[in-house]
Amino acid sequence: MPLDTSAYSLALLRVDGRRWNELRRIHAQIRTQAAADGSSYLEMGHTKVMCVVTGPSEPGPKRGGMTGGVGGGGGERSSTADVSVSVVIAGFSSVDRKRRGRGDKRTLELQSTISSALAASLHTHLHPNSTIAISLHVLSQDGSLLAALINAATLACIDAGIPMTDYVVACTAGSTSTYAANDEGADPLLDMNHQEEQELPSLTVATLGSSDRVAVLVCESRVQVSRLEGMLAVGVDGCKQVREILDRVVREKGRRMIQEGTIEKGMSLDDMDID
Amino acid sequence: MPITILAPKPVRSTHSKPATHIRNPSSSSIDSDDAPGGANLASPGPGNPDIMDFISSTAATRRTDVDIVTPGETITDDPQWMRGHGTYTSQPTSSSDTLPAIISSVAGTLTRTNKLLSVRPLRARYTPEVGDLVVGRIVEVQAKRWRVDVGATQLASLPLSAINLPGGILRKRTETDELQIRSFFAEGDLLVAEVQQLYQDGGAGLHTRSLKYGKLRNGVFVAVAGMGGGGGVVRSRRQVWTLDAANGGGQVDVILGVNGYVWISKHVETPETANTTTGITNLEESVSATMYSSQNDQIGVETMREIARLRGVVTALVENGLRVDEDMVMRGYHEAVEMALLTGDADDIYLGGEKGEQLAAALMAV
Amino acid sequence: MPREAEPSLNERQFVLQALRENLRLDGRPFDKYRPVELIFGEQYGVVEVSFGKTKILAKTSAELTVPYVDRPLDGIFTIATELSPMTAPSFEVNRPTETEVLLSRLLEKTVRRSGALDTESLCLVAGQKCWSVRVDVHVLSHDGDLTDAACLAVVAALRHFRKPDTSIEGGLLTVYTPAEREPVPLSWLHSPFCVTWSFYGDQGEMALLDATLSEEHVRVGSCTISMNRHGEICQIAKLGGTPVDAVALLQCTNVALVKVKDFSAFLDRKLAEDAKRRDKGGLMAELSAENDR
Amino acid sequence: MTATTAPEAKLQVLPRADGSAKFSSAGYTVIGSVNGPIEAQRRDEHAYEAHVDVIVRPAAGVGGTRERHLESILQSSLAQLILVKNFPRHLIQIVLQVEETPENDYANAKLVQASLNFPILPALLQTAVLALLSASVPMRATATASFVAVLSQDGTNKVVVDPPPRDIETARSVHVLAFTSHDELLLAESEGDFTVKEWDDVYDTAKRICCQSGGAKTGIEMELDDAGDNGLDMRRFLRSAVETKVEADLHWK
Amino acid sequence: MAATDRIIVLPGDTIDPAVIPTPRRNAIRLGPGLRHVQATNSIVPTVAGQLITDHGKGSMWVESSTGHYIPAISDLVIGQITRSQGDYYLVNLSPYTPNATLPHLSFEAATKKTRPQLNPGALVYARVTLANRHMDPELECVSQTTGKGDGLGPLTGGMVFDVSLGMARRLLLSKPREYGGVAVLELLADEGLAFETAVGRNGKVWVGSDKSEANTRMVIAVGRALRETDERGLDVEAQKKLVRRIMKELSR
Repeated sequence: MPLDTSAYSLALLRVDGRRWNELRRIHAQIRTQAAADGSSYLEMGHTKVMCVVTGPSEPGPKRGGMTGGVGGGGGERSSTADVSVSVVIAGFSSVDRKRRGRGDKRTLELQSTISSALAASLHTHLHPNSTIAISLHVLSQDGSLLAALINAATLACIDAGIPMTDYVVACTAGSTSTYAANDEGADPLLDMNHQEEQELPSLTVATLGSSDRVAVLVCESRVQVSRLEGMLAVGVDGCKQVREILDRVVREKGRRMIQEGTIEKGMSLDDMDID
Repeated sequence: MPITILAPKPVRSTHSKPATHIRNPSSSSIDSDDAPGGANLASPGPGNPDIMDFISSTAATRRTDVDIVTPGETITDDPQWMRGHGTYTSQPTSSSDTLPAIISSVAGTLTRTNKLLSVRPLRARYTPEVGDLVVGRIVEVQAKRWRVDVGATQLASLPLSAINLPGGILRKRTETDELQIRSFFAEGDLLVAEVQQLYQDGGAGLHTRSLKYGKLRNGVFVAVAGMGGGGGVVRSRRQVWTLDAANGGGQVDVILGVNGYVWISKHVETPETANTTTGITNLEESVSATMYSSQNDQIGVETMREIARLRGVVTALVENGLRVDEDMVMRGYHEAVEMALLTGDADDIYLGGEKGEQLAAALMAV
Repeated sequence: MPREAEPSLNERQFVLQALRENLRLDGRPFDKYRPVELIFGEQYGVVEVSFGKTKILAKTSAELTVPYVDRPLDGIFTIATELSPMTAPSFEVNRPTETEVLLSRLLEKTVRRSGALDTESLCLVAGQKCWSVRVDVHVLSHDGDLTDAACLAVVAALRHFRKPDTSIEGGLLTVYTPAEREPVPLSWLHSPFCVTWSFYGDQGEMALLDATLSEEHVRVGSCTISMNRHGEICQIAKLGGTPVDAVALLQCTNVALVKVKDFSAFLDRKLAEDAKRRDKGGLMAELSAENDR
Repeated sequence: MTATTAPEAKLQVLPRADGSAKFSSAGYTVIGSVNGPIEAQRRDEHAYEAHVDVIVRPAAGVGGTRERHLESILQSSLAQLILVKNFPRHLIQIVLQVEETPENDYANAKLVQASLNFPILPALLQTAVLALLSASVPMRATATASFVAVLSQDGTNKVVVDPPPRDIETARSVHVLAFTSHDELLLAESEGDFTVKEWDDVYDTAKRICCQSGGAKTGIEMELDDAGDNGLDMRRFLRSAVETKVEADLHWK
Repeated sequence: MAATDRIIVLPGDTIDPAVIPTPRRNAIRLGPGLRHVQATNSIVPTVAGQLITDHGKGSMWVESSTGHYIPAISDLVIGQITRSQGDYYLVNLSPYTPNATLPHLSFEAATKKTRPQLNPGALVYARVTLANRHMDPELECVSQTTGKGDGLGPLTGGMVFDVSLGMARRLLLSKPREYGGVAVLELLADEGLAFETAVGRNGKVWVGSDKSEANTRMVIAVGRALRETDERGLDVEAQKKLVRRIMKELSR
């Protein structure tokens, strides 16, 4: 099969005109749903997802079925909040318009991954006996789906005011080498689109804030082990960039809320350092 | 172990790859935070120039905007401060930072009480405090208490012992009361109550042992954001007041629950206000008759209209990011009445969309 | 629903304390597997693998069927992992738990998506007839590290399996019974193995291989790395959990490669032993040549 | 594989189950686990007796109606043996995993719909009984089972025990009979075309296999003077399998 | 003991009347694994195991060492607190079984104010006071008569190891070495190791130690010694060898 991406070696430009270390355009908003506790909308290139967070709240007497929750809920009172994630992939989000049922294992795996990744950063111990329900909707897919979902979920949790250690930010990285070719000269690539994901080895990395600590590492393609280090390094660096971008979105929203007088202005430490 | 990621080796040796020259030499080490090569972004697409504006200004430093702190941001590593809500201290386990720093765990504004630093989130669920006036909804009836949704992270509880029983404040609680617990409050009932105590796990205990509190009827419920942060209802001097509605609407009560739940209802003369001279026994008897009734009184069309208008004012305030307190609601209400008069139709109570923005703009201008 | 027993506070604290002192309850070093046993069944394609008290049975089967419409040139290959109450009473029939879904996805990615089995070779007549190869994974006893044990069992069962021989002459497909012609092995391309690390500590700074069930209960995260002995990563899955330093993850991968080579050599040896045992009349000479691949 | 292999059994093969057994006979290998008495789910809870849950899982493919049918037969038989009244509101869960079934070298069986029906029933029952013994679940008695077919050969009908799979397909009728250790008929399932006389023959044959030791003696080990040239004596087999296990467990006594 | 002395019974076997003890004064006491069938007035085993008769005490039972733990009155057990409900702790004794109840005040010198506050997951050493097929078991951590704990109560620190029911029974015999053939604990103590144990009839052994130094290693060693003795069915001689090996490993 001839690879479209094979043209890379000629101009060092990728199919969509990016260089090896370029992210696609990230557009993000928080507070998109007035009625929700927290919400966000995020685009990474043409991958578009939205997220609504409900909670932390205590479920009423009727305990519904939980999906992808960490920690056994059951009827027992738990000492930490449950993070339950549901991912709905719209049929129109991809070209093949494949419908995914409720029991689709790939979706269940996504849910479980997002739940477990966020639960490690969220301060769930502050909200015993409660549930944080994260509901994600995929509107359009063009690669880096898991990364977009994690980023959107993080933003929505911040919007909901749920305490967390740091942002959980994610992006993808790939390599221009195919698994068969053990060529030393392959370049790592940042932020894979759908076409690149189909043809080249890639992985999804999520880090805790701008640290080098990896919360999620998912690689689903065959690749030489020697490529991993480069891909991981590019991915971790990409996460740092994503964090900057998301952080700006949050700050901008906060600044606007202060301007509008919705919330009171805070103080700076400089004012305090006097004593 | 120092936490550093090895930069990918120069991905292609310069000899084998003539095209390398297009790369900034400094960008070959992509792990450095400030390397311009690390921050390359795709050219902005169409639309959303405002977002793109600040994205492209990547070089802007974070520390300059002191207004907002975000999760993971170090507030200070000065040991003189103590950490409050919305912050955590870094574990000094990792060798890199030996000083335990205070780090924000939410996005919000920094506040300080003496040596205590806390971050008020931009928005969060209501966090109860003792003395708060709240509006709540019964979600579960247990043997000796009700579980009440007050918009907090956990359900509040209202013990049977913390309500006024029909037949007098001094009456003793009996087992019969336990058996007919549903005759006081059943699932779905709305009530106004005060936070009496906070439990260890953060849940609130309520009471309604005052004639001000109790079951709600004759009105409409609105849920907006409450005192967790981020607009909506704020704690103020007065959460409950009665106003004379325009257009012959009679008197209307407004209850702004600190938790962001709002109740707007027709004002009903309670014996307390109607006849203050009545003896205490008399009063109690008349209270018991209506106290736990779930039946609405007759409400005139004019009153209903004005209640709806007030509701519109509250939602318009929230939609446009304005505070909800007595002053804002009253000014908003008068503004809305006047806006309706201008259009020549006093019955026009719709305050959504553009009209809401218009209202907000008028309020902001004053 | 019967609840899975949670470890007591004493156990949690003790296991963690021991790990901090570089000790495991069964006295193993952090990077050592429990004794691995692999027994082939009487029939081809049946194998029982045990890692200590974890026991897995895998059975391969094949039947003739029609290829999928969208993939007329490919045979069908499925891996079925259903955890029954035999594994633990908390697993119910027909109600997949998270453990089951993740196990099934990992095997799918490791063995099927990595192209270990040449599915094109399973196709007999394009768009009309193909083999449907199925591996059923039965967890007989669960004492941790299901993934690694199940992966070894699946790969072993597939490599051990023989499907009936076929021939096409003049458009006529003949499937020979075992009595007519010796069954033939599957066309196998590479052997991937899973290596699962479990992480402990606030920063996930301690990493164990082949955690037992009680160790799995107290871990803060895990990472499954699938590779073949040529150093090709087939899949990596660190699905959330406490963040772990990136450099440490790279080290985990390097150790994993060593373990994968061990698994690979171990399986080759077991297959050769089994072939020798079955080789009564020298018929198997050609087949063992296949095994050496 | 030949069908005349002697039965083999091993108890306590699964370290994490309350009781377990692996049993192979006539080309069938079944592994069984027993957990219980444990808490029953609300929907299975019975106020006065334990719920006996039997799950049969095929080696390959998903369980279907055949397995459900086998489960219901086994469930009602085993509930007769277990002292269910001892554990009200509890559950005794028996999972039977088929490991191997005899292969017919002369046909390519449809594996997803493996011919898994009556011929496997004795192996399943025997495994279940052994696993229950291994789990020390209180029982009224033990049970033994056999599979008998009536074959039509050269115009005469012949009663054959555990025939090879090839013959089962051509058999006129097949029967599964199980007896308790009190010589009571516990289970009788028949399929095919047969006369009452034939059934009586089948009954005698099966009874000889299942109850050869005659009336249950005391636990004192029986001498090896059984003249049974048939060799197949399920009751003695069961006893020796269990004795091996008990002796190993109580080596310290 | 010679093999011929063994009477191994299976459920439903007829017991030779000769071996049934005939106490002069009172009725025979039937232990676990036996039942009396009214219809035939006979004693019938219900589980597989070795029939033990004690002519002196007029009792008989079937010794078996496997299966799921079934609570019996006055058994000493190690339970895990599931949660607190009302005035009781709910305690789990074995996996997948209904919780037993343990009153908050059933501890030595416990009053409303001084009672131990136990979190979910904490371990207690307790005695079964009620075991009944129709009711959930009840426990106590204090003797009703003396008001003393006698070693019962919360177990702090240490580690709990799972052993077979038979092993737990052997360890609880009055002289484990002589009657139960298990000497590892004694042997390890003779070697100078200082540790505490609590044996639960429900197949759990808690091993703890006061010494903070190197105690983790030692507790692990004790636990492994117990498990190996149990799983591999070691006799006293083999246990001696095992202890020598473990001591050598520890000194390293």
